[in-house]
Amino acid sequence: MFTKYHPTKGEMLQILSPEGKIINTKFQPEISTEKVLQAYKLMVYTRTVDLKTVSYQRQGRMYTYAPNFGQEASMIGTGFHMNQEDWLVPSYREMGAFFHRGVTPTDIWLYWGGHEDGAKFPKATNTLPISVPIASQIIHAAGIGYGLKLQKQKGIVYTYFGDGGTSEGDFHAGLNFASVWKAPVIFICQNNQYAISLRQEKQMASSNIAIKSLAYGMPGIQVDGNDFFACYSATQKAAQHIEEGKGPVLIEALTYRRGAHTTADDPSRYRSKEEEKIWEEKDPILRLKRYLVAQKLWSEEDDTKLTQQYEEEVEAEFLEYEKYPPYELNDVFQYLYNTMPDDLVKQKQEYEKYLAWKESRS
Amino acid sequence: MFTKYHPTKGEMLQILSPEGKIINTKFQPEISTEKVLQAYKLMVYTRTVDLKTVSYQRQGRMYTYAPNFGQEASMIGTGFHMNQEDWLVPSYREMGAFFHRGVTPTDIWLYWGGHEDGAKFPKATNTLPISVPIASQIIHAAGIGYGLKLQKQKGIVYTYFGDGGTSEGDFHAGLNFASVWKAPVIFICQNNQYAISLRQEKQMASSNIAIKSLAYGMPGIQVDGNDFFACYSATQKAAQHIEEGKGPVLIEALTYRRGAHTTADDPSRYRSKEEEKIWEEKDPILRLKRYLVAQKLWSEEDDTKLTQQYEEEVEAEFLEYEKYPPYELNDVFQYLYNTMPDDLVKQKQEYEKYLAWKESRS
Amino acid sequence: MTLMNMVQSINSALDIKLEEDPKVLSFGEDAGLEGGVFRVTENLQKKHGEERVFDTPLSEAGIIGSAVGMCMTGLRPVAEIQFSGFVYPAYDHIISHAARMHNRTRGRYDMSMVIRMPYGGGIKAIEHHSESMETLFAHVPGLKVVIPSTPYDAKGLLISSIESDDPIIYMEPKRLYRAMKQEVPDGKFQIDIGKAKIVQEGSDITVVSYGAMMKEAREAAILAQKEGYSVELIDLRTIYPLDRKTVAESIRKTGRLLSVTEGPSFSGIGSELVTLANEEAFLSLEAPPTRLAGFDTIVPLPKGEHFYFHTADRILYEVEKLVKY
Amino acid sequence: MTLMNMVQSINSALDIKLEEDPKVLSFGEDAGLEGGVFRVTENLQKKHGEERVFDTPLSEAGIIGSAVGMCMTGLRPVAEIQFSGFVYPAYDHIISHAARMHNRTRGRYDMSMVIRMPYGGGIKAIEHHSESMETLFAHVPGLKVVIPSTPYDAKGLLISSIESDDPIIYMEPKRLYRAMKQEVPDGKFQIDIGKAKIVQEGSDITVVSYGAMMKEAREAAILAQKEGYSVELIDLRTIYPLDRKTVAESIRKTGRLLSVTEGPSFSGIGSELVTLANEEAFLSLEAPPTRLAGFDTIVPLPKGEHFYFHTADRILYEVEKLVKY
Ligand SMILES: Cc1ncc(C[n+]2csc(CCOP(=O)(O)OP(=O)(O)O)c2C)c(N)n1
Ligand SMILES: Cc1ncc(C[n+]2csc(CCOP(=O)(O)OP(=O)(O)O)c2C)c(N)n1
Ligand SMILES: [Mg+2]
Ligand SMILES: [Mg+2]
Repeated sequence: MFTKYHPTKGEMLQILSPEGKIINTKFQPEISTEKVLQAYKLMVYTRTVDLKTVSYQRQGRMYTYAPNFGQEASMIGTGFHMNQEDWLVPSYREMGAFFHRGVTPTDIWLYWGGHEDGAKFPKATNTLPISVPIASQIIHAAGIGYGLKLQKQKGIVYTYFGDGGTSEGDFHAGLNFASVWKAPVIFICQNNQYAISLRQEKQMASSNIAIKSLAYGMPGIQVDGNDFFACYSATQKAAQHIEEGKGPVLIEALTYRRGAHTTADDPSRYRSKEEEKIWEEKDPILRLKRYLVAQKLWSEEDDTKLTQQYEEEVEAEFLEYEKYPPYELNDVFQYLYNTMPDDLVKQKQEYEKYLAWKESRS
Repeated sequence: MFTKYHPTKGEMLQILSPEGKIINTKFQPEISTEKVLQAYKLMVYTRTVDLKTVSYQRQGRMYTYAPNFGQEASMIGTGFHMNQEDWLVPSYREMGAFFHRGVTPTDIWLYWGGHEDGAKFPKATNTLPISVPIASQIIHAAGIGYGLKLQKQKGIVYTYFGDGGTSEGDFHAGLNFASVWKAPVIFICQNNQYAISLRQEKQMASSNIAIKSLAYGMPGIQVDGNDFFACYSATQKAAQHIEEGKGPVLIEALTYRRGAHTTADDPSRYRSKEEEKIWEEKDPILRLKRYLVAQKLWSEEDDTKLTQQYEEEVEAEFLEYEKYPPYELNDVFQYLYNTMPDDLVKQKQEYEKYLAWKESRS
Repeated sequence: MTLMNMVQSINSALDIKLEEDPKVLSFGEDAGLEGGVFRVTENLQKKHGEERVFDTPLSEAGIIGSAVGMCMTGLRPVAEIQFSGFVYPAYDHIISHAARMHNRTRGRYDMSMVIRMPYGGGIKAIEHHSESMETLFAHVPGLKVVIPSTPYDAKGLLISSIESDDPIIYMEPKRLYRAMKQEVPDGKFQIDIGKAKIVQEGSDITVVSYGAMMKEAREAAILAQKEGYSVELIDLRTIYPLDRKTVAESIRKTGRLLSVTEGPSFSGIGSELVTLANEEAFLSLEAPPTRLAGFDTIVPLPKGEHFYFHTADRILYEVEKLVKY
Repeated sequence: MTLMNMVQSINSALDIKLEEDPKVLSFGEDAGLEGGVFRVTENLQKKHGEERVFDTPLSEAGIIGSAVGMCMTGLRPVAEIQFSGFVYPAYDHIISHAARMHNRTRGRYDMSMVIRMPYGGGIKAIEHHSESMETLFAHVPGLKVVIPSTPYDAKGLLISSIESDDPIIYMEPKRLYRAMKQEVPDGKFQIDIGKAKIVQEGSDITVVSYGAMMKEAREAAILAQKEGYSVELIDLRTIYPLDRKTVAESIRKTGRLLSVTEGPSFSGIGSELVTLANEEAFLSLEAPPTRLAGFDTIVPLPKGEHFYFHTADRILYEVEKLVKY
């Protein structure tokens, strides 16, 4: 696959057409029908949580949030391949991959709702928190890969970043270190074609992102990021490559962020309605649904039911989330070091004294 | 040339064989015989200054110094193409390119002799000082390129770095910015195969360095860095490419540092005598001399005379350099800002008071 | 004169300098077409062209490193870092080159750049969007650090910064971007870099602050007055070089110093101000010169951020302690 | 006990921890095969293997960023930065991740790393090889900063650092690497992080220093004694968290403070120490607590460096001024 779709050729791996037809049987992934259905459900679930979170934000029940609407195949098609022992090293736009690992909507809301507890992930292992400084997580992934390899632990590191992220020096250092170390890392670029307002052409002069793999002597492949099968298939091949001891792989999943960069962003400033329309047609969930329905594995009716079920579940969970215990002064201090230094103890005490004074005056 | 020697093919441009024969007429550069002789002389001059500086260092008349013995074709073959209006953005191992621009041995000695005046370059324009933080100058080059383009000034930026330098994030950002801007920059990697003690294979997993150009959609080419003609020819082509408005080019000049990394380094810790021997045979000056002698443009006798002349000149200049006026307290303060802030005025005065006190006690 | 908020007054300063001097450029991530995530550079691209007002690829090292190169060709880049929390990939270029090139080349190259960045907290943002780390620049020889606290000052200081031949770190208190409006001249005017401003005269205590904390400090001064404490309030405006003279004179007069700063306490600007008090006014001190600084912790996420940022009453509390000392 | 210089004692600490704990790694540029440009890690690769003691590609961001990842897999990386002047490409990873990951994940991941780097001047090196910028780490919440001044302390402190679950910036005064030898235990021992050491008791003035300046401070204490001034000399050893108690008690006793630090003055550790004196010993002060810090300039190249670094007689001069105040 990596030869056939060598990035110098400029050909993108696509398996499922926007109409939901398999157009490339040769590279169909090995995946059971049951799993495909699971993945589809996860895509729908992710979208439900995403859209609801945007609406909670609009209602003032959530701070600024970064939606992922439209990128479900890209993150779930790749992330669904993760096993228990694997590692997820995300950026901030991989909610579907988070869910696959056991992160809950409550975790997500805690984070975007402004609470550090949203990075605790009590139900997920080997899952890093959201990484805000663009591309920095890519090097962490290389280090985790080294750690796994050195300690002969099973597991592959899945790390995510955007098209914009490829411009940072950290992208370069991360891929270089991992390639020199032959570390078990799959580098996944969710190329949604924009870094906030900046289009890919102004971000880089390379013909595609996959080709950047050549700088590190690793395979690279561009896949249709709205095609669940293409994403899954390339990831599967990448994992095989790694298991054969051949080192890391770069996957570029070409997709589109259908929503805003964050709820504070206004995409109409930098892209057209026409363009948005084109990508609506290529929607990843619609596409996989067409396939499933055509295969008689799913029906519109199932879909309506599922969506409704998820909406209710999510709604209920959100109400629960909103009862989360309030933030305490101690939460500011207690986790910075393993043992709180005297300076911090004192700063906290000073603050408490002030609170007492304030109390005494009111 | 950039197609024929496309870095994915793994073929290196060589024009002059180690025996001094032209083996590739197709890509011979356009350069007059006179200029070749000039370049040869500059190579010999550079080596003379280099070897003498190492010996001054051994005599305790110079601090730690980074020799460039063996890299004369790589830096002069590329740098000799610079015109008056061009810019030199060096690392620290491009003495020959410095000389081509009018930098003097005295400037060089001032610098390595521990005086900031060694970056003043009174006789050279558009020439940046030595850059110590590896690869950082690469981004400066991109910025200068943007400045020239924006202001419609003539000139091409020649920036240099080592094989180790390609690992820094700055390499990545510099090439990316320049490629997006189509800035007039030639990126020249003097690949001497070592970063201090680290061999290229442990520095990167890519098959060569030129191939990294693909990540930026710019042409890249690997040339024999000990072959003056190959270096000059690729640079000429790169300059043409830029003049046609097609943006930057990456040149990898494969060479060998025959001396130590710096006078503080002991290469026997990380490389073998045999390897050094192999590269002695491939010496760039020897090679060009063989060619010139075969062409009857030069003789061994000329060579002996020239070397002796240079040795005397350099010796005389060094004695002159050693009379350079002493460093003054004011030199610490005066150039930090355009106008000295009160804080610095006061710090200087305090120091002077202390000096007076010290004086008064002795 | 127009009523402007700080976003508008900064935009106006940039507009004027772009208009007046073809050497001036303005660029950064999303700073061109989009006009910046805070809209500070809105309309500037339309007006001054894509070559002078532009978006860069996503690399802070690229932004500042290339600004260093641009300066060498005689340009005067004004580079925007989207949030001060993302300046660190560029930190090497700031500290190793922007701050040093003039000294290194014995004055041959001016680093005539301004690095603009929104800083500080209070806008309920996610991690890395709320820090106040001016000390990391003020401690570095070769830089100047400017922080305005009002729309008026923001404009005058930015114009001076752009005209400065030395590199300026210009930090914008994002919390104040739209927090207040003020009459600001439409045309060009300057405020000297390195000059503090006595915002209010007083006799009991000198309160020194800058940036977003000035707003709280002003309120605190009013509260203090009600309590009968006369506060002399100084807005530093420039952090480095510090206007020692103005601050020292005030402390010598009041005998008391409270510095109010937002960022971490340890070795922060507050400790520099306390040192100043000792160096220049030791014999006048009637109470320990004191700093009120941020906790030496990470700025909490929005749910906890109210614990971190000083309020007017916290300042009052400290003032009262010192006056009663 | 063996007579060791600091290079040897650091090497010994690394050797012991590599031997004892398979989770410990040591790596950096030229830090494997070559044993580091200062030979601090000499022979460790031979002894502990290429997988645990190794050379990295030339990227400081890569070194520290990957150390962050390694910690998450339970390893205890000891990363070497070749010179502290080259740490800045890694600064983002230090400040944004190493310092924050534990807090960010509410204790889920320990950043059990040590970042070793030679720092400071006095070895006649080219630019960027002589700086003393510990403030840039000490000011950052989430880090601890350790700086030894003797071979003995270097070993004990490094062992403690490697065993610390918090990230440690361990700065090695390169000027002292081979400047003196001392009897150092061959086996394992520890010195607590966060504890200063009273090197010499005295009654007239408290001199606080650390790292390379301790050597000058020791000499100055002897000179001072000859002049009849009794110096209490404190070696901080840990910069953050600062041992306020030890320093404060001393100042309360002597009534005078002189801090002696190498790096830039503005908002440096010296100003923190002056602040400490005010906060904890105001009423005992008999002279202004004073800092002797580096100029706020670039460290001059070798021909001028003697102007920059404090000497014992400069310290004596300051001591005399304060005692006679
Ligand atoms: C180092 C750094 N610089 C700037 C930012 C501000 N920022 C947040 S998201 C973003 C764009 C990222 O684009 P991309 O990598 O394509 O990811 P996407 O948001 O499209 O998923 C920017 C510039 C940041 N978070 N970190
Ligand atoms: C950012 C940075 N890190 C580390 C160093 C220390 N250092 C000086 S030269 C060097 C190796 C450079 O190798 P290469 O780029 O191949 O250039 P060469 O010396 O071989 O010409 C290193 C690591 C430095 N100067 N700057
Ligand atoms: Mg994107
Ligand atoms: Mg090299």
